[in-house]
Amino acid sequence: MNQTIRRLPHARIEADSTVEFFFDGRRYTGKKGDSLASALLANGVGVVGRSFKLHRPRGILGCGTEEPNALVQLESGEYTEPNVRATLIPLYPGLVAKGQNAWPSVRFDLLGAVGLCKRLLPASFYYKTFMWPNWRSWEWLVRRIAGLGTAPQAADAERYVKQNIHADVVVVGAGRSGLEAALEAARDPAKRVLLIDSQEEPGGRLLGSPVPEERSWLANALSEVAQRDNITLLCRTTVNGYYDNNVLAALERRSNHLGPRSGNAFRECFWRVFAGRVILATGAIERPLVFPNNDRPGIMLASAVREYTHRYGLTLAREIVFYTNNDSAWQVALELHRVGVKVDAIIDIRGAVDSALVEGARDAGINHYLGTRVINTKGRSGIRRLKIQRAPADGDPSVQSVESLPCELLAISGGWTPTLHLYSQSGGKLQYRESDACLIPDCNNQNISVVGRAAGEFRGELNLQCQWLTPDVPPENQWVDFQYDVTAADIQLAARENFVSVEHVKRYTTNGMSVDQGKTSNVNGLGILALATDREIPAVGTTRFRPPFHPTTIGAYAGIELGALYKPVHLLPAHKAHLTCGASFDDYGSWQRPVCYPKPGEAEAAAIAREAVAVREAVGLLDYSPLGKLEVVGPDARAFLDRVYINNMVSLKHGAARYGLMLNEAGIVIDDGVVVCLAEDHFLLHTTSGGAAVIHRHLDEWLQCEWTDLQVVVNNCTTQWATMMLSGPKARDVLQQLDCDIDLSRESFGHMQYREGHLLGQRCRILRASFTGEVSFEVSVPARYGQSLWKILMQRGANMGITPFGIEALMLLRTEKGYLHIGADTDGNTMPQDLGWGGAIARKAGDFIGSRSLSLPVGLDADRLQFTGLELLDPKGQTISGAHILSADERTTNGYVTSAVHSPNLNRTVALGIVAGAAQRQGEEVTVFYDGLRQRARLVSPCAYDPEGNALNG
Amino acid sequence: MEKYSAFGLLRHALSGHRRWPQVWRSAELKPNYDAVVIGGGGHGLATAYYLAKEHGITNVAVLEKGWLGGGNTGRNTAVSRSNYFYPESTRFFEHSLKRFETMGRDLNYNIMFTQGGVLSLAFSRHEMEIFRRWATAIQVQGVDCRVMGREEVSEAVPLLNMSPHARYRVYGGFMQQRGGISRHDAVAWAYARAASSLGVDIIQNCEVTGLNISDGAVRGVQTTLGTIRTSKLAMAVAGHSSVVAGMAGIKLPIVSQCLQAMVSEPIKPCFDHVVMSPQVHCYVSQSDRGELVIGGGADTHPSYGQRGNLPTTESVLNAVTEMYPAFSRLKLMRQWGGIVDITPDASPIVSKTPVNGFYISAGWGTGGYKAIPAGGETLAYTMAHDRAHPLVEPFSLARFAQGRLVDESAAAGVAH
Amino acid sequence: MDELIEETVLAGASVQRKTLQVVELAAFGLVRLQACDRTERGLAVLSEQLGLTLPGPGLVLDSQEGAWFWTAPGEWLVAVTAGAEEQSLSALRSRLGSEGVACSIVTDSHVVLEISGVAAREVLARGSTVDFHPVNFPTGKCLLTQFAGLPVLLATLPGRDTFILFADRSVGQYLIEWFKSASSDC
Amino acid sequence: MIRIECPWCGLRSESEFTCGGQSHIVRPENPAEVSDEIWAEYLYQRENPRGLHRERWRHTYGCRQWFNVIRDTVTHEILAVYHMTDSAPEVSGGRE
Repeated sequence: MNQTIRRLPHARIEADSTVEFFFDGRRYTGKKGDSLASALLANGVGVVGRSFKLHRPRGILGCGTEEPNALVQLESGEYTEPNVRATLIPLYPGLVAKGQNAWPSVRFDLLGAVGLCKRLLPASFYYKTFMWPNWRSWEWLVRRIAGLGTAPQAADAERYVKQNIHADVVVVGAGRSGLEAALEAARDPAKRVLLIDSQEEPGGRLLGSPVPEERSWLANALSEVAQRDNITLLCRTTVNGYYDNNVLAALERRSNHLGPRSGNAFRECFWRVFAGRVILATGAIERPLVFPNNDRPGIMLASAVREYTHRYGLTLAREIVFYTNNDSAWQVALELHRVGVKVDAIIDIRGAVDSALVEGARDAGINHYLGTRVINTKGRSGIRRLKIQRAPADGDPSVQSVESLPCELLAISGGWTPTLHLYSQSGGKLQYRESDACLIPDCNNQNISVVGRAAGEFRGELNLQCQWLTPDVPPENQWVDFQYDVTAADIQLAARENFVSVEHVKRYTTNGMSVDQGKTSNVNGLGILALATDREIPAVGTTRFRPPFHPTTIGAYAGIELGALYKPVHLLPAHKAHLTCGASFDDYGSWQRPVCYPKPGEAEAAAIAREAVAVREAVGLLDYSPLGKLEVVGPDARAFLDRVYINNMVSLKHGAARYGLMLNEAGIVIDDGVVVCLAEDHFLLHTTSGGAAVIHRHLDEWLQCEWTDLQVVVNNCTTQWATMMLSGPKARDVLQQLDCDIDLSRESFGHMQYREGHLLGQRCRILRASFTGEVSFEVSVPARYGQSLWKILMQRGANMGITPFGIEALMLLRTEKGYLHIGADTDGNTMPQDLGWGGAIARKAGDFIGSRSLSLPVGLDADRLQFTGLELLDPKGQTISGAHILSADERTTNGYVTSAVHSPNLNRTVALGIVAGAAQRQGEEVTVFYDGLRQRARLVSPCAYDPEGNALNG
Repeated sequence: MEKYSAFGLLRHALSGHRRWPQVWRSAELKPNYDAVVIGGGGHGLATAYYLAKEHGITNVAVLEKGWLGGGNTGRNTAVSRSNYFYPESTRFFEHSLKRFETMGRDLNYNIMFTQGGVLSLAFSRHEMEIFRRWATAIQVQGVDCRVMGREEVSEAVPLLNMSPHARYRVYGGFMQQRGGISRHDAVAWAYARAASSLGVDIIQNCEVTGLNISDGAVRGVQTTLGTIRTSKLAMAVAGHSSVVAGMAGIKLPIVSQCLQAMVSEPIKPCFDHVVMSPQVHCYVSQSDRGELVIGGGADTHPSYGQRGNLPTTESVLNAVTEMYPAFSRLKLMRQWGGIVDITPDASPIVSKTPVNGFYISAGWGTGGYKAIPAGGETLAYTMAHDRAHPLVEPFSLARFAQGRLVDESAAAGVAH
Repeated sequence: MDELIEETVLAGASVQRKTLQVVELAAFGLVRLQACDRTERGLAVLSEQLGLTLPGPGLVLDSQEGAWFWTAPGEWLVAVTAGAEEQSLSALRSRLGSEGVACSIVTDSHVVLEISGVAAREVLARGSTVDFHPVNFPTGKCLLTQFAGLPVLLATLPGRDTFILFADRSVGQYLIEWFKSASSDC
Repeated sequence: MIRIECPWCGLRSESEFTCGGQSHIVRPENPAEVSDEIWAEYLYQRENPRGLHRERWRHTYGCRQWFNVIRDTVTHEILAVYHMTDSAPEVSGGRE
C-alpha cells in the first residue's frame, strides 16, 4: 500500500511538498516537515522494527526520544547509523532506512520463530543453562541473535566540532514552561540566557496543539525570544549530560535534517555548557498501560496520537480507540474529534470520570466504557480487535462482562513520567507522588530548578487511578520494556528469586537497559516490583540515571581532534630540511624526529648501519634540538641542584660540565644529563630528549611546595635553541670551516666543556659532550637559524663525507659504547647503585631527593637488577631488546636485555641489560631467552667499542 | 541448592516459572558469627563461599551496605587476564583465571566467560620493546602469551586504524588468548547463591558504622542493623578501604579514584577480542548483548563520586574514535563510574593487620574483578589460618616499609 | 661566505576564511623576566628598579620597552620590537643589577599568531573552556589557558577585536592545522 | 567537571590543572635519621578521606603554580583555595 493519507489542514507540514524516501527497499513519499515516523505512518507502514530477544513485530509507540520500537538503520557505507529512532529523523529527500534485527525483513522475520519458545526464555534464562558442554559452544549463536543494528565498516565520512559556551541562566526545553522561564530570566539585560531545545523547532508540546490560542501564544513567545539579544536559542540540541558544577554536555544536530552529503562542514556540534543557574523544563513522557499483548503494532501512546494528528496532520486509522487511567487521554480524544477525526471509543479503568469529559465524549458521539479493562488484543502484523472486561462491581463476579471491539489504533495512557534524567544526573533526589503515580524533584545540591511538567505541574489534574499491570490475567504477555521483551512475569520472577533491589531487577530482567534506557518502562517496572514484593514505591527506590540522556554520537565526543590533530605534535626547526634529506620520521615523545635517512631503495636497518659507520669513520650530523635545556638561576641555584642531583654540584666550576643523575623521592632514577655552570648563580641543565617539561615540573614542585625559601627560578629554553650535533673524527674539521669566535682546538676546548660565542655572526652555545663515543660538538643557535645551520653544515661537510644520522643510529652508537639510556636501560625500580653510582652516593655529604629511600631494605638486596653488558658466546648470534636472562633453573627471570643492536663497527651483536647482581657477576655465563630460543652469553662491561675512549679525546 | 540446567528450565516452563527458588536466602542478622566479611561484592561473597567450602567455617555473615554486587563488581568492564609481568602477580592472576574458566560448572551458574583473547597494542618502537620484555616474562612463567606484528594485529582487529600515517602508528602487540570477558553480575550472584546454600548469611542494606576492638584484637562489628560479635573480621570494600580501615585505626597507602566505564548501543557482533591501547588510555570489547564496552584511565584526583566525569569520557572516546574510525557514528548509551583503591605500586593488599583477627583485601586498583576468585580464596585462607596464603605473601601491608613494591607499571611501563 | 638565514616558524602558512584569519606575527622580540624573590617585598623592589608598576594576572602594561604580559607570579613576558631583544635585555639588566632576576631572550621558543575575523571568539571557544565573551575577556586583557590541548598566552589588542596567541614554536604547525580544521565552517 | 579558582588566573576547568594529591605532608627533617617505617609512611600513607580533603593542585596550563585546595571528594565542591605556604583554613561541612 503506497497511497499516502491526505493531511489535515492545520498540520505543520508543507502539504503541497513531496519528499521521496526509501524504507526496507521500498519507495515512499512524505511531506516536508515530516519525521520518518510520521511519513511511514502516512504510508500505512505498521511494522517498523523487531524486538531484541523474541523478534516480535513492533510498530511506532511514541513520537520522540522515548520511542522504544521504531529503531532503524539509516543510510549505508560511511554514512550508515544503526539504532536511529524513526521519530527523531526529519524527513529529507532520498532518505534510505532499513528495519533492524530481522531477517530477511522486519515485515517477515524468520527469527520471529524465537518467539515461539518464549516460555523457555524467561528473564536471565541464560544464567541457568548453556553450561553443557561449555559456554563457548553456545556463545556464537547467542551473540548473533543478540545486538540490534549493524556497525559501520567504513570510517565516518563526516566531522564533528566542540564548542564551549558560558551562560548565567541555561533553560533546557523550549516548551511553554521553558519559554516562559527564558523570557523571565532575560528581563535582566545583563544576564546571558541560553535556551536549548531538542526538537527541530521550539515549542515542545505546543507544536502538537490544535488549540488556536496556544498556537498564537507560541508564535508571540518565539518572536519575543528572537528580539531579546541576551537570549541564545539552540534548536536540534539535546542536553545529554549534567555534571558537577553545573557543567552540561549537549549535542546539536547540524545536518541530520539535510541527510548525508549535505555539504555542512560539521554534522554535529558537541556543546560544553558552563551554567550559572540551570532551569529544567524538560517536560514529561507518557507511560504505556501494561496489559496482555500491549506490544502489537497499532498500539500507540495517546500523546503520540495527538502529535501525529495535529502536527503532522495524519488521520491514523479508521477505528481509533483510547485506553486510559487518567484525564489527559480524554482531552486528546476530544481534540481529535474537534478536527474531524473519528474516535470510536474511550476505555477507562476508572469507575467514575469527570462529568465534563464524559459529556464531551457523549456529544462527540464517542462510546465510553468506564471501570473497564483491556484484557487482550488480537491481530497479526497489527492490532485488529480488543477484548475488554468490565471490572466486577463490588466484588460480584457475575456482573463482569467481556466484550470484543474492532480497533485499528489503540491510543493508551497510563499516566505521565516527568523527565528528570538530567535532574538525577546532577545529583538531585526524587520523591514519589502518590496522586499522579510519578516521581518528582525532591532536593538538589546544585544551582538548579525544575519547572512545568518536569516538576509534575500537569496543566489540569490527571485524576489518575494507578494500575501497574492488569490483574486476574496472565502476566506472561504483559509487556513492560517493549524493546528488550521484558514482561510483568519477568519482574515477578526476579522478585520470586529474591532479586528485590530495584538495581537487581533491572540487571536481572534487563528492564530499562535497552537503548531508550527505560524512558517508558522504568516506572511501570518499579510499580510491578512494588506489588510483587508487597512494598510501597518509595521503599523500593529508584535506579540512578546516568549520562547520556539520549544516546550520543561517539565521534562527537572526539570533535576535530583526530588524525594529525589527535595529540599535539612537535616539529623540529629544521623539519623541512630533514625531509629534503630523505628522512623517515617517527614519534619520539611527541616530537617528530628523523629515524634515519634511507637512500632510495635502502632498507631501514641498512640506512641505520650506514649512518653509524659514517659517524665512526668520518662525521655525522644529528638534529639534537629536542634535548631538554633548562636554565636554573638564582642565589640558591647551586644549593638547589646539589639537592636535586645525586652528584656533587658544589664543586662544579664556571664553564665546566658534569654528568648528573636525578632521582624521585622513592630513590628511582628518573633522568640524567649534563649540567653546565654558566655563572655562580646560573646553570644549564640538559635533560633526556622530550623530558624537559617533566623535569621542569619536577623542579617547580620542589621549589614551590617544599623548599619555598630557596630563591631559584627555572627557565625552559629547550625550543629557544636549535641544537645540531656534529659527531665523528672529522667533527672539529667541519666546524672549524665556519666563522666562529670560539677556539675549537683540542687543546683549548676539551671533552665535557662548554663555550658561548658567535657562529656565523649569531649567538651560539657549544657543548662538548658525547653520546656516540666520538668527538662531538653540540652546537646551539637561536631556533630561527636552525634550518639554515643544518643546510650550511651539510654543505661544508660534504667534502668530508658528512652524513645526516637519525635517532636509531644514535641509539646504535651509544649501545656500542654502553652509554646508559634512561627509560630503556633502566626501569621503574632502578636505583643509582644499580648503575655503578653506589660510591658517589656514599661520598656525597648532604641530603638529596630520594637518598633516604636508597637504604630501605629493598635497596640493599643482593639480587637487584644491575646495568651490564652482555656478550653472546656465539659471535654470529643475535638477540633482541626484550629477551630475558633466565635463572640457573630456567624457571624464573633473572633480568632482561634492554638494548641490543647488530654493531656494524664490531660486526657482532652488542647488548646491554639489567641483570640480578650483575656487578658481582661480571664474566659469568648466563642463558638469554626469547621466543623459545635459548642462547649463552657472558656478563661483560657495558662498553663494547673503544673502551679506552681514544676516539673521544681525539 | 537446586541444580540449574536446560532440563530444569524446561520443567519450570511447564509450571510457568512460578516455582523457582530464591537464588540466595533472605537471612536475619544473628548476634554471633564465627567470621564476618564486610562488603557484599564479588570478593566478599567469594571469601564467604571459600570459608564455608574450603575451611568448613559456615557461620559467616556478609555485610553489604547497599545491594550485593552493587560496588565495583557491577561497575567494571568484566575483563579477566593473567598477562602480568612479575611472577608474584602472574601466579596469583593465573590462578584466578583458571577459576574463571571453570566457574560456570563449579558454581552451576553460567557466568558467560568468553575467552576471545586480550590484545594489548604497542604504538612506538620503545613500547614494542617493552611488550616483548613483558610477553617473554609471561612465557617464562609458562602462561600463554604471544607477540604479534603489525600485520597479525590488523587481521585480528579489522576495524583498527592501521594507517601508516596515524598519529600513533600501530607497531604490534601481544595477545593472551585465554583472557576474555564474563557477565559481572552473574559472578556475584553465582557466589552469593553458592555461599548462601552452604549456610552463609547475606545481609544487604546493612552498613558498618564501627568496629569493636580491644586489646588489639577484633571483638565485633557495629552496623545499622545492630552489633555483631565475632573474632574474625575481613574487609573487602573496594573503593572505601581507607574509610573502613580507619575504623580500626589503620591508615593505608591507598588513594581512591574514580574509574569510568561506558557502553555503546548494542550492535551485531563486530569485535572479537578485548583490545587495550594503554598508550592512549582506552580499551574496548563487545558484550554478548552487543554493546561495545569501553574503559579508560582513572581520574587523577582522589574521588568517592561514583559517577562519570566529562573530561575523562571525552578523552577516552576521542581515543576510541581515533583507533576505530568506524565507531564514530555509533552512539554512547550509558556511562558510569566506580571507585578504585590505588596503591603506590598498583598491586593489591591481601594481608593480616596490626589488629588481631582483622584482615584486609584492598588496593585492587583497576584490576579487582579478574581477581575475585583468587582474592576470595586467599583471603578466606588467610582468615582461617591467620596466616597469609602463599599466593598473597608478596602482597602484605608490610611490603611498603621495606620498599618491596610489586609495581607492574615500573617494569612494563603500563598500568593495569 | 656562509650566512645564517633567519626563518619564521610557519614560513607563510596561514588560515584565510571568510570570517576567520590566522597569520604568524614576526613583529615581536620576546624577553622573559623572572624574579627569584617572589615575596611582596621582592616584587616591590623590582618595580622600583624598573620604574614601572608591573602588571598582575590578566593585565597588559605598555611601557617604552614594549608590552608586558604577566605569565606567573614574579614572571613576565615582554614583547619588544623584533630584533631589539638584545638592547632591551641589556637595558633591563642595567636597571635591575645582576642579582636575583633572570632575563632571557625567548623569541625563538615562541610562535606568535594573530587571530582575527568576526568568528574569532567563537573559534577560540572551540579550543579553550574559558569564557571569551567580551564582558569577560575585553580588549586590552590577556590570559593563560589550555588551548587545543596546549598551554598558551592569549592577548587582545587594545581597541581591536583581534587576538594574539603565544605558544611554543614547536607546535606552530599543529596550531595552524588545528585552526584550519576548527574553522572549516567559517 | 571540577572547576577551580586559581589564586592567580581565576576560575578554570579541571583539565587545566594537575592534581598533586594530599597536601601538608611533612618531609622528615633529617631523612637519614628516621626509621624505614617513618620514611615509608611519609612516602606512601595517605589520609584519603571520604569528604573534605586538603590537597594540592598545579595550574599546569596557566601560571604553572602549585596551590592548596580543600575539596569534598564526594561532591567535588571546592571549599577553599589557599597558598602553598599558608596553613589550612577552617571550613564548615561541605555537602557530605
